[in-house]
Amino acid sequence: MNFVYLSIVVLIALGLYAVLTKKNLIKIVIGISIIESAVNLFLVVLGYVEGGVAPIYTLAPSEKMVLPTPQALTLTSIVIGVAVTALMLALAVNYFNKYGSLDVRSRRLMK
Amino acid sequence: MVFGIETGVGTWNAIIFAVAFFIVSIVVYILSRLLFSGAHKEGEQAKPFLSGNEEVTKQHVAASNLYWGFTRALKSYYDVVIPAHTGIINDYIGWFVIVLAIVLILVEVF
Amino acid sequence: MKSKIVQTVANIVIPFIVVFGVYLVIHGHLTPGGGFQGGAVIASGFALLLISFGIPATKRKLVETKLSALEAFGLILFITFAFLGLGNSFFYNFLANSGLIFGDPVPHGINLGNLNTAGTLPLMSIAVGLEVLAGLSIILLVFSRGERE
Amino acid sequence: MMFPHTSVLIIAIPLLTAFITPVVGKVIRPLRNVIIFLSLLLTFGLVISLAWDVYSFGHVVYTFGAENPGITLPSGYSLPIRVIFNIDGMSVFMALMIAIVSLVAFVYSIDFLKKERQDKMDKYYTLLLLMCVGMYGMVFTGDLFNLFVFFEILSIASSALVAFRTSGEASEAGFKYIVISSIAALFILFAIGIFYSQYNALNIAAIAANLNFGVLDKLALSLLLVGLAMKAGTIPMHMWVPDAYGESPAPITLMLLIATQASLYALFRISFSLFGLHANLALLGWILIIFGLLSMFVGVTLAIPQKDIKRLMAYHSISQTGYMLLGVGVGLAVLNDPTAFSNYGFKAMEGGIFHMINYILYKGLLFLTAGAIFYRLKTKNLDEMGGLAHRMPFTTLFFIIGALAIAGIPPFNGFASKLLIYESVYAFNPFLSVIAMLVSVLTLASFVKVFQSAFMGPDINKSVKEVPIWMLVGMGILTLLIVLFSLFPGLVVDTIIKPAVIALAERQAYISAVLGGVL
Repeated sequence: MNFVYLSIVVLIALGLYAVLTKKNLIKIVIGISIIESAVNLFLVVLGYVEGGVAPIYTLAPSEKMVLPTPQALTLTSIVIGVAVTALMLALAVNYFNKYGSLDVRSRRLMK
Repeated sequence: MVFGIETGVGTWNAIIFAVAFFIVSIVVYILSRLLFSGAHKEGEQAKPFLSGNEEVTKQHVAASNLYWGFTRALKSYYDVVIPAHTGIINDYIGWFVIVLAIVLILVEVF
Repeated sequence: MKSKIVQTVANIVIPFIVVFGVYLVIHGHLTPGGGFQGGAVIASGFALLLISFGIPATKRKLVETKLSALEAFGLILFITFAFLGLGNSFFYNFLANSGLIFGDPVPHGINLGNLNTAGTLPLMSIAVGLEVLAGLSIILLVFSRGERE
Repeated sequence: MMFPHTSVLIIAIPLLTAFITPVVGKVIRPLRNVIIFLSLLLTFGLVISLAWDVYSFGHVVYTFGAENPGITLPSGYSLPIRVIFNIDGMSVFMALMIAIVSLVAFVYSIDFLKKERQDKMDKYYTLLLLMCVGMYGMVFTGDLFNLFVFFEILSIASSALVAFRTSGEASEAGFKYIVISSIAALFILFAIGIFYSQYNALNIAAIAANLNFGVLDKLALSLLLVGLAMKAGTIPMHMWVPDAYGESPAPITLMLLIATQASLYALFRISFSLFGLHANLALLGWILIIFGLLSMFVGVTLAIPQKDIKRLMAYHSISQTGYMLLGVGVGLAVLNDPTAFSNYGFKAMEGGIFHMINYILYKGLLFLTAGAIFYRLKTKNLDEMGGLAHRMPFTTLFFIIGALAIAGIPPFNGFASKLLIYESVYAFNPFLSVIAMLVSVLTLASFVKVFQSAFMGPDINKSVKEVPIWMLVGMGILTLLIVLFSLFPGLVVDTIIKPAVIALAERQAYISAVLGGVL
């Protein structure tokens, strides 16, 4: 189990590294997606029961089910993530069309 | 209390303020009429004295020309703060991470 | 990009993708899946269409205005079911165990699963499925504008 | 017997209208504005009725999907499992602000964006209504995960609207805004996961009742605190504010103001209702005070050299947010000390929360006047303006009232709330009060600059006319409210501010509204 939490921390660090240092808008979006995956992984792991089955009535042979709530949370978070990523990419496309570059340093605000 | 609020030390009442303001304005107006009735209305003496420069009336003072003295006086402060506003998104998140680290240490220690 | 092999394979695979997506949507209350997942699977079928047949051919089949009408319809359907529960509370499952459509009581123990259960949940996941498939297809079409032919 | 579904209809009606809008826009275009206006008006009425319920009966709870909205705990459970709205005085205070602002923003948009393509406007109104939904949800919800969901709805809708003008600068501002929002939201979600792992609950009241405030809870506290502070635009995480406020259309800037207030509300909710019973409140209060001090001072000093009118005002909104953090922070710092709290802490919180609604009114008015100038001159550069008082008399009047109110000149409402903050903060720590007054002076100075360079001077922009009627109506509503709030500050404080402060300070009541008397 600890291995999973370690990988969550590593993934968040990787994502933050991308957001903090990469100058390409698409790479920043990728960094955010990595953080999001890490957080989703964290939520799913919370509900994990060793040897448990999917929390569905028809398939339940025993009392051992994984918790359904974290899965619902993760699903919601994934749906929101799709919308956010799509919006970020759309804005990046527009940025590229108007500025001719995907580099964050070609900004025109706050100079 | 409909009009006023208690501030803990005193009270604030906008209506009383407005009435007092009105009365004081009338007094000042009457005094000015009495005191300045002998002042010159036209001629050289009525004009403002602009350090001996020609009086300019048709010129607009634009925004950039205002408060240069203030920004000059605080130059060492502005030289630090304004370059910190890079406009690069990485730096925005960088500040978030820095503040998060500081607050985390504060909260965990105390 | 327009290779014959890809087009032939796409022709065979796309119906299966769409059917699988529909299955995910309407079995959302019995098996893993549901509105979002099924809608996303169907939209991925449309993405395959976009890649294999090119943008102009796809745009003749998938019209953006119709898709956005479908999206609005799905959303309105979803919120209507939520409103219909207002007799008790918002989102109240008024169809469950009522004997009407999707109104059978849920059988206990291990069983094959009865599709006709769970009340408003399957209806809502159908609404969500419509919305997601339309929304994601619109996103795909919008992003394909940047593609050079 | 009150109507039980008021609170949920406040969310549901704008949501339904948001989805209907594109359909109506395609079929019967003239009807679209009427429908949106009616739904916003209806929502406004519902908010007032909900406020009435809360002020007469106390907490209002609403359980989604339950047989009866009042059943928060299903029989046999000790923790709530459904999504619950937990509405108290602070929530309805925020909801009242949202209702006023969304109406004004809509009325102003009718003329302000008349020349845009109409199918684009359909989407604009959909997103505007979704912003309302997100904000109402954020202030009503009693569930942490639901808070995250509404937070994200708000972020997505507002960043799409920031980029509404589709220029390169607008896309850049929108991109920065969505990156900031999603990073903040992901860390908030991480904190929510930490709570769920320990207490198996997502309800704020249930978590607050069982909180043990260990190392993990402290981590969650700092994640929530900093994430929400970034979304509220406090220094040094404020840099998205001038970008987003500067590039968005004026009505959207107005909505963004209230969006940052919603984040501030969540910040207060977390510090009072969630951690208020266990955390080291002096430290928490001082963190808010430091955020507030930095925001006040750095915000106003950065505003002075600005040349772009909307960026200048954006820096001022950062600085005004500092006042609220200062007032509420002082209240939080002395919350566990009954004598100090009753001597000055309560008044400080009253001042901070009264400042929130004053700020929305006058800052919104100022941004709308900046939008009016942009509408006629097509520029935001102060150097290119001048002599507008000759051509736009009403806008000038509105600007003067807004500028006097923000600078805290008596007898306007800004003075009333600032006076409350000055006097109570002086009793806490005189140094803080002095800084607050200095910032007020600098605020006046920079608005004198704007007034001088935009409205005074010779009549150099001869082709400019006064703005169309609906824009004047929008600004007029806010001006009227400012005048009313200036004349009757006592009435406002007694009816809506006091219940909000009491709702934050009485932390046990928030918990027992959901969990009943037992703990």
